[in-house]
Amino acid sequence: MSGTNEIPLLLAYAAVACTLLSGVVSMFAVRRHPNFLHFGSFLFLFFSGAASIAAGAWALLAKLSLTDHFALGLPWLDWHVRIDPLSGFFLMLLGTLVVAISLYGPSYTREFARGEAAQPLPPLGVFSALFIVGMQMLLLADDALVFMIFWEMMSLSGYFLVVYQHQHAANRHAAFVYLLLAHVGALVILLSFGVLAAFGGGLTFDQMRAAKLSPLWATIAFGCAFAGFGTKSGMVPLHVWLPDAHPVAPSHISALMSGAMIKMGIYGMVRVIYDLIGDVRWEWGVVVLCIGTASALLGVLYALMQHDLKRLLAYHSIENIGIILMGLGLSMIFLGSGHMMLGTLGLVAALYHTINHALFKGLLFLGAGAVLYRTHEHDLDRMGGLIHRMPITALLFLVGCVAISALPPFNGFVSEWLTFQTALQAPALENGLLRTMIPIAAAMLALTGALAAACFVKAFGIGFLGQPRSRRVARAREVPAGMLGGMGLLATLCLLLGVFPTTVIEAMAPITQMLVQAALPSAAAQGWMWLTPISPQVASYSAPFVLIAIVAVFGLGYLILKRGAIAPRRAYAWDCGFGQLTQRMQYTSTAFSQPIRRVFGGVWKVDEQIDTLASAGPIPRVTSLHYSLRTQDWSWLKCYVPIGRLVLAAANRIVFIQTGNIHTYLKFSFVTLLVFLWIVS
Amino acid sequence: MTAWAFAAAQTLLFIAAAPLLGGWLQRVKCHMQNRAAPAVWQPYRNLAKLLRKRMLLAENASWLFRAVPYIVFGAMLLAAAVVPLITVHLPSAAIADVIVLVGFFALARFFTALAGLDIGTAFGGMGASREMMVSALAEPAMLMAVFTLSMTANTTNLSVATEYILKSGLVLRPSFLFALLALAIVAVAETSRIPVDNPATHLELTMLHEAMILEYGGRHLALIEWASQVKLMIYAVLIVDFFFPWGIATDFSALALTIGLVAVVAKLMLLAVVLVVWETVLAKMRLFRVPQFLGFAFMLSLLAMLTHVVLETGG
Amino acid sequence: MAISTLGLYSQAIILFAALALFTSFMMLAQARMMPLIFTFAWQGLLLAVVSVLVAIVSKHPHLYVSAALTVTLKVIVIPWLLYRLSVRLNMHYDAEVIKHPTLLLLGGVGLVIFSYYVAQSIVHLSGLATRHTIAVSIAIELLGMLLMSVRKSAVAQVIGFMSMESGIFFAAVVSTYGMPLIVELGVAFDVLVASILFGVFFFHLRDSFGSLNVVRFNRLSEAIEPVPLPDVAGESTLRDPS
Amino acid sequence: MWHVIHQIVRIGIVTEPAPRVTDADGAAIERIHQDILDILGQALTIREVDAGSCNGCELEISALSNPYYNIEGLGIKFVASPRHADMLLVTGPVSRHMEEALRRTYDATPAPKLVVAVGDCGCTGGIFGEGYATRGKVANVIPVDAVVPGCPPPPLEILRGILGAVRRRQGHPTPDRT
Repeated sequence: MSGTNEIPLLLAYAAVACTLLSGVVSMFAVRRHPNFLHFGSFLFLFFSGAASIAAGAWALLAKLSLTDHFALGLPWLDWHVRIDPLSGFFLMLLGTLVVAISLYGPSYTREFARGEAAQPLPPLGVFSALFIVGMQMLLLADDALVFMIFWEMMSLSGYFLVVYQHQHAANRHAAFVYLLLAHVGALVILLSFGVLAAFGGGLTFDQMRAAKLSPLWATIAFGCAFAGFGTKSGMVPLHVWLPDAHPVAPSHISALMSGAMIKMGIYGMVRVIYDLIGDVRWEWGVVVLCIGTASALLGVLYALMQHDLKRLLAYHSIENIGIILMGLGLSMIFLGSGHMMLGTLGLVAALYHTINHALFKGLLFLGAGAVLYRTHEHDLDRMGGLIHRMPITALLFLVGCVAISALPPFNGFVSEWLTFQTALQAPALENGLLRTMIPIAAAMLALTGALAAACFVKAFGIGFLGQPRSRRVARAREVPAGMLGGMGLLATLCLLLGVFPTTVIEAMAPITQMLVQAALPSAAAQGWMWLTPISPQVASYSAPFVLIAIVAVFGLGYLILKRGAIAPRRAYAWDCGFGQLTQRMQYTSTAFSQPIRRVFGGVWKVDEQIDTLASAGPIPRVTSLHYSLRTQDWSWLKCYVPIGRLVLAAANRIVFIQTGNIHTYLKFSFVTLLVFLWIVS
Repeated sequence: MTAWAFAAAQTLLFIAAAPLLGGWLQRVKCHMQNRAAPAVWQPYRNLAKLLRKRMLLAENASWLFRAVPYIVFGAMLLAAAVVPLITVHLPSAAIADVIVLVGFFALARFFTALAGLDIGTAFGGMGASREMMVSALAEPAMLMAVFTLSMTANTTNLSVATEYILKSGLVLRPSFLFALLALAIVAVAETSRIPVDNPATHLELTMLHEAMILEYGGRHLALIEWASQVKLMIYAVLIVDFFFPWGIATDFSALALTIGLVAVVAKLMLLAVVLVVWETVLAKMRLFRVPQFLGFAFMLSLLAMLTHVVLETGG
Repeated sequence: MAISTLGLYSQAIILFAALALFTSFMMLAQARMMPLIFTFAWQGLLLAVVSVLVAIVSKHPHLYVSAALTVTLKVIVIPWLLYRLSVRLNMHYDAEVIKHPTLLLLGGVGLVIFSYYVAQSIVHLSGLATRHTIAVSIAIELLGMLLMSVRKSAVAQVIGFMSMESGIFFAAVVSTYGMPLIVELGVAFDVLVASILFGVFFFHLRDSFGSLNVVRFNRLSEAIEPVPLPDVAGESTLRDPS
Repeated sequence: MWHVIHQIVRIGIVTEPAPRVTDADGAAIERIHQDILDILGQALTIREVDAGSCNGCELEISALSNPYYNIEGLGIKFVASPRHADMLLVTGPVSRHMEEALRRTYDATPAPKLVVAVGDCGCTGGIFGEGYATRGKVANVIPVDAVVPGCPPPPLEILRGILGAVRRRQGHPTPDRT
């Protein structure tokens, strides 16, 4: 190790070390010294995050690709470590979120130190640290062994974080499903690595890159990798764990999970498909595109039916993963049919949306956590009016909503716009069927965007506007500065990434250079203000201009109209003269999404029942009216329940071998032994 | 620089002329109802009056409620800046392409809906919920239709696309026919006109757009109404630009500009007459017929895209 | 070869072909009897126009004859027969309940894509400038079949059948400048006879079932017990689906 | 469709010219138009409040917006929310049930605002007068700028009343009362 080139790697090690230290420190955070967690642990996390940002940025911008190896583990196979632009990019993403939660956490975790939600603190700190270490190390991994070890570490510590508030049975069940699917996914990933390793003759990524795969085996490797990493990133129909697991974890952990953990799946896909397997086939792209579209659409439709804020956000993670996959799929289709530039565009769109989603979903989960912290309410139908009680949180949450609804000039819009632009280049393809299908996928993306906007009008409008629907919400206060800082950081980044897309895309050039040996030369052809992904003639978008114009209109309108105007008078809300409106008269989230529920009827399993109690007597009067609505995700009932039944049936078939008699078992092992000996002989 | 000056001037003209289109629409509609019409500049009088009225806010109106009219107007202003009205290849068209244009509409709608929910009245929530439903169904159809056009012209830049269509002269493109129908339906739905919504209704229960702005008054209302007139004009100009671009100026010479101005005025007046006839012969739909209506629009735009790929590119 | 490079006549052929396809979709979405019949007549007219145009482009005079045939049969005679039938059977104000109209239309779009996919393999066999309309003709056929398979009332079935025939005729016109005249004459008269026979059948159906709702035909089956229908959609009134 | 359009074309514009009962009235109406133009930027918006009327007045008021009287042609229109309104058109002997509603409606209307009481009930309490169920004339509840007597008053009278209120406002604009 020598020379300044090694610095990114050293920084990355420092980041890992800091994370571990934060874990160690938080071990002392027993009931009497909570500050070990609140300050020590999160302080180290801050350093860790900063260090990984620095490492990632350095590796990305300096186009470095450094390797290193330790003689750990088994004697004949070292641990290989590598940092290159791709892992650097994801390290930055992870680091940003870690910094945000390190600002947010100290206040937020006080909730667990005492009060109604009190929990033992050390596990939280330790498992958070392990969780983050897992992610950092799997990004640095340069062989399948290290990758899988830390992938498992991430999954397992994730399990303990999900089940942290284990008093509720729901959380335990959620954690179980999470663990189950995480392991199924890990298994499939292992298969994929197995195929690659078999052809490459070794576990290190370099050998895998060198592997020459026949199209069949390449497709098998792709299928396993896609399924495995897809499980982790929660694509339909492997998403069932996600909406249960993410909401029940502590909010800053939910932010990490939705923001960073599921992105590790994306990282794995890009790493294995683009980097390790190499030559991409367009048929794969079609598969990815179809599943991406399905995930996006179903994700947002399921999200619309939720009234638990964090659950709603979790479903939106599925939607956004879908959008990312659409970008990846388009990129694969174009690369597979030899359009390098368009393939690069798709990849850039996908990666851009990856970091965007990390930012605004982190922000939104932290916002939901802030609401939870003050009101202990996670049901939208019991919130309302928070904009008056928590104005800054409301503003920051609004930024997140606007960004995730893909509205200009925020970041979500840029990446969706890039995806649209990629899809619009479909005429470049030879295959007529693809030329017809891709625009339809684009239309589905449009539908997704519009529905997402509807969903976040619901989330913000019901949650933060109107009148408070419960006493605890009416008494809410603004959250401490630290939490605001954490959210503010992410909100600012949401705006910056929305306003300066050209800079971001140019910064991404090393990644595409490394993966597909191509970049977007014309992205900033007209200067930093004009984003022109393909060519200025074809499409252009000037986010800075949009921002300036809106601000200008705001200022001018304010000056012209407000100048000399009498201060507005406050009066009752117009209630048709009925008398004071109560909070019960407002639209609830269920009511808000009713029209959409009716339009897209078949998508959910809806059971809706209205129980009316009528008083006896000559003229029966309705004395009580109870409305209950339950919408369920078909995929659970249609995919998983049958599988479960199948497994049970199979188990019942072979139950006879379980006699409970020790001798039988001994006989079994004896026979097994004999069989094996016979095989090896 | 002169180009930018022209762009600014055209934008201002656009904003200033929008109420006039509303007035003309009103006039034609009155005549279709066999009644004497108010002056064509009646909308300006309404705006002037509203600007002069004293503001009145609900007790629990938040800062968002007061900010929304400006945001909505700003979004519409930007949208107006990128649509070629009397001349093509303006520099301002590079600010945003047609997808961003849809984004501006979405932005305005998003905040209007939030404003509807802010006061916490039932009508506001109702309007917001319905508006978001309708727009969610209209947006894919709209984008699909414009995708067809932009695939034909291989650009999403409005000015360039208009110029391409202008250059290629009269080509009998079935895709354009279907796209026109789809876009017309979407425009009717998005500008909240019959049969999707009735701009003149007083019945809160039948409102879509109006229900969200029941709480607004004074200059806020003025801004919002003006913005919606601009939106109507933008849709009208889009249809005119894409399907009948003939006459629009291609350089900044005085003659060309005059011709462009006359042409666009004539076309818009004609379009308004068509719209009024349409509104006169149709009745407002039940809310839950609207999805089928928009589904039909989506089908049309799909058909447009397919005919483009199948018949026109010779794939 | 892009459309802008074609001559005006070829462009017109393509345009009218697309319109004919659109009329098929209209029939799919049209719940009422009278408009259904009129839409069918419009489709016939469009096909006639297309064949005239093809005749002009390709100088095949016999196509004028087939165009005239189309006009007389598909635009005048058959619609008139169906109209009179439905008036006599007093069902001309009937409207069916179409379940999930939007899904049905999107299914139709899927069929168009499919027929495009199918046609891709055969277009290169034909050297005509308008050969890509073969996909459209296949689509018209498939849509006619879809119409027959989703509709309940017998009139809609007949119209579906007829529009399938139109699709075949159309395919012949755009791919090989029409079939030999004698074949077309034969087909035309078959169609005519068929429509008359349908007319006769309608009366018998109505007499024996009391309705033209083909769902009622399950009574004919000896295997299953005829179930009292949940919805009598075939002859239901103007109730709308939502 | 064609039928409808044909009918429209056949009928043509039916709006009657400004009513000429006598020269004075006619002149008045003309002048009043001028006043509307001057005061409220020639665009008056009205919110109609039925404070317990028998709906006789409502029938006449709704007649105002038909093509014959065509109040819309004068730039006046009825709106859905008092927030959008400049004038309240109140009918009926204010019943106790509607009293609060009337107050709230008045409160919800931004200044400058006018109130016109329509019908004998609105002006005087009519045959109901003030009783346990009614508060009598509208002026007992909210300040009234103009009254239109009659049971029910014909549309032209109502029109005159509306315009009269606007004219009276011109001289000495009373400040916002709330």
